[in-house]
Amino acid sequence: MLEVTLRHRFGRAEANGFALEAGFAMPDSGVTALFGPSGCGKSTILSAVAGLLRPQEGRITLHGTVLLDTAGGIFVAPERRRCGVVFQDSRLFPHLSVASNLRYGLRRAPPDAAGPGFEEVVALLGIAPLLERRPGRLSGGERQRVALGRALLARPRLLLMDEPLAALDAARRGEVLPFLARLRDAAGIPILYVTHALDEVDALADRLVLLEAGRVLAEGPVEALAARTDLPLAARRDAGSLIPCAVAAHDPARGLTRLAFAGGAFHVPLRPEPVGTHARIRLRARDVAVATEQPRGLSTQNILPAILAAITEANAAHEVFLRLTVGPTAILARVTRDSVARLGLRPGMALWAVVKAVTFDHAGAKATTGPDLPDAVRVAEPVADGAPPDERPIPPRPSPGRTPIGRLR
Amino acid sequence: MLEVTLRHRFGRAEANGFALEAGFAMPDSGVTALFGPSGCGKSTILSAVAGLLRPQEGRITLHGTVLLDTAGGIFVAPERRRCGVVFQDSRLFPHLSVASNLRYGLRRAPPDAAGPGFEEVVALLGIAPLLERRPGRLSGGERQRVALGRALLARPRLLLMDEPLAALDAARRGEVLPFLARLRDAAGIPILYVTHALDEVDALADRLVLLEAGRVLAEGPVEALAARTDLPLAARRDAGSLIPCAVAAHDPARGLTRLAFAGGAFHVPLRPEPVGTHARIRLRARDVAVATEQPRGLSTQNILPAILAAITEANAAHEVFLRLTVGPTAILARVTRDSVARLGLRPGMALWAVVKAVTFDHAGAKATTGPDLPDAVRVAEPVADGAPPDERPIPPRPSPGRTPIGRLR
Amino acid sequence: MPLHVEPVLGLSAEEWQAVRLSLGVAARSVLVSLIPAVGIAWLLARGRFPGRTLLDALVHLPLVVPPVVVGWGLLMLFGVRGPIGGPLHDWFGLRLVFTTEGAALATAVMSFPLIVRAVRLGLEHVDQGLEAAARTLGAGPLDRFVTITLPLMSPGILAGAVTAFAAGLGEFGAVITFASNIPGETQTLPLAIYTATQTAGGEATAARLALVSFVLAISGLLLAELIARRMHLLLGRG
Amino acid sequence: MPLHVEPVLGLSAEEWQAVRLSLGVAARSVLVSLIPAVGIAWLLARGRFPGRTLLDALVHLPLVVPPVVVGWGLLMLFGVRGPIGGPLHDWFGLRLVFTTEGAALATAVMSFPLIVRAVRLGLEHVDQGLEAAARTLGAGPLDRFVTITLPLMSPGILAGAVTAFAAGLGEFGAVITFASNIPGETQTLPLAIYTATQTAGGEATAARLALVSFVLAISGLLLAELIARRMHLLLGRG
Amino acid sequence: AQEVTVFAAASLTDAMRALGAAWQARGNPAPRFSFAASSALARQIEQGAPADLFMSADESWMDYLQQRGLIVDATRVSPIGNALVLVSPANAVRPVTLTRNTDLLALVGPQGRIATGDPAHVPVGRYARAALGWMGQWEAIAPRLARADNVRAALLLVERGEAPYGIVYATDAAASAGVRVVGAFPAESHTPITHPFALTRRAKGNAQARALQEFLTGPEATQAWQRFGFLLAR
Ligand SMILES: Nc1ncnc2c1ncn2[C@@H]1O[C@H](COP(=O)(O)OP(=O)(O)OP(=O)(O)O)[C@@H](O)[C@H]1O
Ligand SMILES: Nc1ncnc2c1ncn2[C@@H]1O[C@H](COP(=O)(O)OP(=O)(O)OP(=O)(O)O)[C@@H](O)[C@H]1O
Ligand SMILES: [Mg+2]
Ligand SMILES: [Mg+2]
Repeated sequence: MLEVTLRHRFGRAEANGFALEAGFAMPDSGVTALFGPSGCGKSTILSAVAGLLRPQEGRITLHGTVLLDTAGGIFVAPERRRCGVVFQDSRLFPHLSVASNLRYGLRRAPPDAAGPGFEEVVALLGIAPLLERRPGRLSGGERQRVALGRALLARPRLLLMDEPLAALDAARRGEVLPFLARLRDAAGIPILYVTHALDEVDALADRLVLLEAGRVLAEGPVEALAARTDLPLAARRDAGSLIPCAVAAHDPARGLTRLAFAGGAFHVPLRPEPVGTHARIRLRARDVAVATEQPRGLSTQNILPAILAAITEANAAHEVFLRLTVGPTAILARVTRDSVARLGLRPGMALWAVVKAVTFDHAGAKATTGPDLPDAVRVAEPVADGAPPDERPIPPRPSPGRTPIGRLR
Repeated sequence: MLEVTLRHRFGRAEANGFALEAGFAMPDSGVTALFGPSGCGKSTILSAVAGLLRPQEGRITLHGTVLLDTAGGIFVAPERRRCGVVFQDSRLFPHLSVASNLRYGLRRAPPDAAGPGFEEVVALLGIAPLLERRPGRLSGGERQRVALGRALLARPRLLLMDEPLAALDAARRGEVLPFLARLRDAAGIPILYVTHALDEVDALADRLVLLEAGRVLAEGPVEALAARTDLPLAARRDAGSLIPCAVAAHDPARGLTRLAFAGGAFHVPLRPEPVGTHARIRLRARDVAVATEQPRGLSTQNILPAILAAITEANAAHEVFLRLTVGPTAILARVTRDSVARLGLRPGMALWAVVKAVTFDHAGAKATTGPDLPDAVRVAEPVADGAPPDERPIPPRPSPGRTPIGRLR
Repeated sequence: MPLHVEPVLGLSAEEWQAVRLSLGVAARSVLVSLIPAVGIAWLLARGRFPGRTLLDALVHLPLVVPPVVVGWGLLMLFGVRGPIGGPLHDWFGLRLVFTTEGAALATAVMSFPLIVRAVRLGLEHVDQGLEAAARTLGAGPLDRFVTITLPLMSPGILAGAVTAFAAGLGEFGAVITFASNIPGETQTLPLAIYTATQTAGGEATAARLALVSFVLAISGLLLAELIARRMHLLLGRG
Repeated sequence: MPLHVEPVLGLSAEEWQAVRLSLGVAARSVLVSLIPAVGIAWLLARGRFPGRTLLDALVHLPLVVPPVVVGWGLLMLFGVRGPIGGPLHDWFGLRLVFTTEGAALATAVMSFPLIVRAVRLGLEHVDQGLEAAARTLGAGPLDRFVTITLPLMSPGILAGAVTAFAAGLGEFGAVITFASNIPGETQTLPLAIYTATQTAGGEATAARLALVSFVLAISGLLLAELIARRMHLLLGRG
Repeated sequence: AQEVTVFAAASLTDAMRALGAAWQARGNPAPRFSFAASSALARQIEQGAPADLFMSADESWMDYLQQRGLIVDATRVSPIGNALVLVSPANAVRPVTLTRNTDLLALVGPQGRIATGDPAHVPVGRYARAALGWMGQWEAIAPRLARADNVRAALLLVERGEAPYGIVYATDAAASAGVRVVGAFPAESHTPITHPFALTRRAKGNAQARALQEFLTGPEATQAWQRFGFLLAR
């Protein structure tokens, strides 16, 4: 458990300097994302946790150890905090080979600190071919993978990442994101992840700390915050819901994979993950339509019976959010006011949710810290427009203890 | 007309150095995008056109003037080419105020060169409050706007832009993109626009030059290339079709705007553009579903009768593209193979295209160089699921002569 | 009417003269060498010509050869019988040896490597992308140099000028050899200090003058640091 | 058996001795001043303490005071009667004055400002973000300095060492004043040149020796440029 | 045999090198020389320089050491002396007779300068000041002096034609092909120019040093001194 309370001001009080006044806690596992617009203080918080910035007031404890307590005059030097940091600009040591960079923290880690070995990390991040090179000869994506490995090998008790993907273009991002996801699942270290990219939050985060202008706006499981239409998240075109689910079955003949969630199932193009894998899918509100009668002859794979729970305002003048419930699961849909009037939508109505697109989160045997998934996922009714794929039994969910990284591949 | 033929090699031939061998032409108006993955040679081409790189072989002519002809030993110095360049990193002069930066090129432009005045450009780009500041005190988005203005005020015969938005985050991008669009429409100068972001191509480009590894893969109007499934564009999840259209009518009561295109009309949430404005909308293939019978009670606004022209491969194993025709307009849809089988889809079938989402291009009285729009847009049948908004007459399309920038606001 | 200068701050009139002269010589030496230094620094940083390394070496010459030898070489070149000094004297009646100008020249030559080094470093920090941007905006070579390169390299020029000024305040061997030690004309502070140290019992005077020299140099350095900070702010690097 | 050295390249045995001595003295002076220079450069670049500007000024002292005065000051301090030289001599039997070590000390003091400047510049180019990264990886202050800061500032150290070496080859006033002009012990090239100029008809010898001095310094500079290029490659800035 | 270190005024460089070679030719170890300004050498000896024999350009720096008890008083001798001459560049021919009445200022012309050692500390300059004072012209000439760091530097200024006249030792004038002696200052115009030698205190028991000093004052050396233009003490 990391507990952070900070108060810090840059520049003079009278001038319009930046003032940070934030507090939050994060659990001992999973990814907690610090999310907010540019300049809201994310990097400042991260620096304070790492010890690279000494805030004017504050208290930081990690697993019960006090790292900082300005009232008590305690300030643990960064080199003794054992917080691995991945910087936006990777900060690899240019005069050392990739291998030496990786070993830099490892050599300085306490001998009794447990953690993945050199070979394991190299394999996990796919950087074996790079070991002899100098950082100057790496592409941006490779650099960030090495930086990840270096931080991980320092055997930290906490990983801090400051927009590790921000400097990368779309292709490069796509290259690093899966490694990050694997790291999250395999390393078993809590990760504090700073970003202003929503897709990274969706792909990686379990909990979210929403910041604005130096203050914490909201804090909680990603799934819960994603579905809240009162937060600025919803203003973005890609507001939606995140749904924990498990791979229930594969149907290679039809090229489909069935993902079971609490309340039903989705069919998505065939996935490589084995049956039983826990994952998360994202439904963007604008990818969900509703129908008052069961659609027929529609190419859309996923049509789910749902109840219209509420109609809430969207930021756009002529659109609203529909909050639908599919069993215990909430789904957001974004429709025009005109459609609401045209179809006569009212809370309590039974509808069909037409889900055009499903975004699959990076997979892995993930220890979700979000709202709990029932241990045996209830198998939903076959979807409206097709026969269910071959049913296979779903193995029990992996125990909360983390898979050691060595057994990953 | 800019005509470019280049051959250039970095590094030795035997080593795996980069070799550029490209040729293309661009018309005297509108935006031509150079699009391709990182390292494909886009910046190299731009530098050669600007004269900042002297290619080993090549010929470049602009409006008939030879700028470069290695065979003829002609190399016009960059300072005499009158090609304004907007660099990715803005390159504002740090020791000059914003106003002096803006005037730098203006002072050096030939006195008889026509073009927008200082005040006009400042107004167009919304940088009046910044004029006295130094570039060091600008945000990234402000910097790029000033860089745009500076290049424009040099009264260039051609504007070259090298990923002017790449260094900006999503919010900053959104801030600059509309200015770029206005510039394109108002300045009346051809723009060669380098990018690897598809959304910028959609929002701005009229023509596309598709590059890969130093070679031109395809060249043509954006709408034509966007619908071609054989190009790498289609491999990206956001493949789709671009459709020229015009604002046909507004229905404030229902909060809808009707966009007429050749073959039908779309309803989108109310737009600010006046009736008659020509614009372009983007339909992503994954946002289009098909139905074999007319859907009823569906919240989706846009359901168009269409003919299935062809089924082509998508790069994903279990998905295909459906090429639909709505009147003379082609629309792509992306569906699973399973749906094709389930619905028994065959070329020639009459279907309903269910268009869940429409992306509106940045508006403006744009001189499209793409496939020509019929002069009086045929008003399509009312869409299936609602009454048409109040019909208002569509004014004639603005004449091809460009709106002078001074009259813009 | 001869000007009567009272001893101030414990310095005799002659010593004050040496102080003023030193400042004048150091300042002139900087002014004289600044433009050639910028030119040569530009050639060294940007030029790609065969004799570049040789030129680099030549610039360093005064640093590696004893100052007395430099003074001696200057005398050979700029003396009234020298290949440069001869024509200057015969045609223009110009004379450098024994004059304040000569002292400034000797000082300038001695501090030239220092100033070139600093200016070159400043130039190497100028982003060539900005010059390319100026080109695309229609600025020709000279225009671009004056409006972009020069202002951007000004911190380097300032650093060079200050170092050269400080070093110029202390220049001794070349000046005494080339310009001799003439009170009121070429007897700068270091020469006065030297004279004092060579006199039995002159230690106190020497120490006092050395302190003056030190204070002057330090004031120069401090002033430069102030200016540099402002410049950096102006250049948006603050 | 006394070593018999043939005149080579037109240089007498004594002149060769001066060449060897000069190289030795310049090299030693660099070795001696390198560590303090790095320390002081670090303090000046990174330190935030009240006397910083004064320290900066003190470092520049040898630049602004004539070399002879520096030599004279050293003589007063390090002479066998001086406050430092006395105890050194009485307790440890160490004597710096009139020895090769003394010549190296005088040279080191003179070139100290040059080396500090270059090292400081090198240090200012070290990205402090990398040091912060090393901290988060568990490296304490000394560890981080040795494994990160020092290698990254090495181009600056090299530049400083080379400039100091070149300047050391030419150091005259401080050496002759502090260490005297003893062939084989303290008569470095510049002193030999001086002695030649004190001899009737010694101009040719002086010129020859000056040329030798020049060639040596240039070789040093060239070598340094080569090393610097390699270093930059190693540091991934190539 | 013990090694002998000789600290000698720079103006003795030529002669002492020749004498050192002669001394070596007699089977003695070569003496070590350090040539520099007498002032610098005297201060170095004061700071414990390993000098055995000090040969000063004038008496004052020898006095300086003697007052501090740094030389063996009994060994102080002044066997050789020098004359003060007026020199001109070699191409100038007009000889000058230097008397109390000679108008040096007119001779030098409105722009010209007289090069000599700095009267403040260089011995030759001090003698020049005395001589000019004797001629009653010190006040007039003083601003027109080009004050050099040592005799050779003054000579160089004349050789190069920078100064039309110079006041130097006869020995230096004789050794230079670039100047011509145009006049000699009368002996009474200044105190006698003598170059004193003495053993330093640290050389007290150094037989070799004593032998060298005896050699330098002996008959064989006398010839050499004369050859280099030095006057012999009466
Ligand atoms: N050293 C500093 N001195 C003064 N102001 C600072 C300093 N560091 C940061 N700030 C200011 O504090 C605010 C928060 O900065 P911070 O870097 O934490 O933002 P961020 O949320 O990480 O933004 P981004 O997403 O752009 O990285 C900004 O307004 C910034 O200008
Ligand atoms: N000066 C140079 N020397 C050697 N190779 C170069 C040089 N400039 C560019 N290249 C190489 O040429 C290729 C094309 O570079 P270019 O900058 O034109 O790519 P780009 O398409 O603009 O890429 P990006 O989208 O990353 O800007 C790359 O492989 C690059 O490494
Ligand atoms: Mg940040
Ligand atoms: Mg590029």
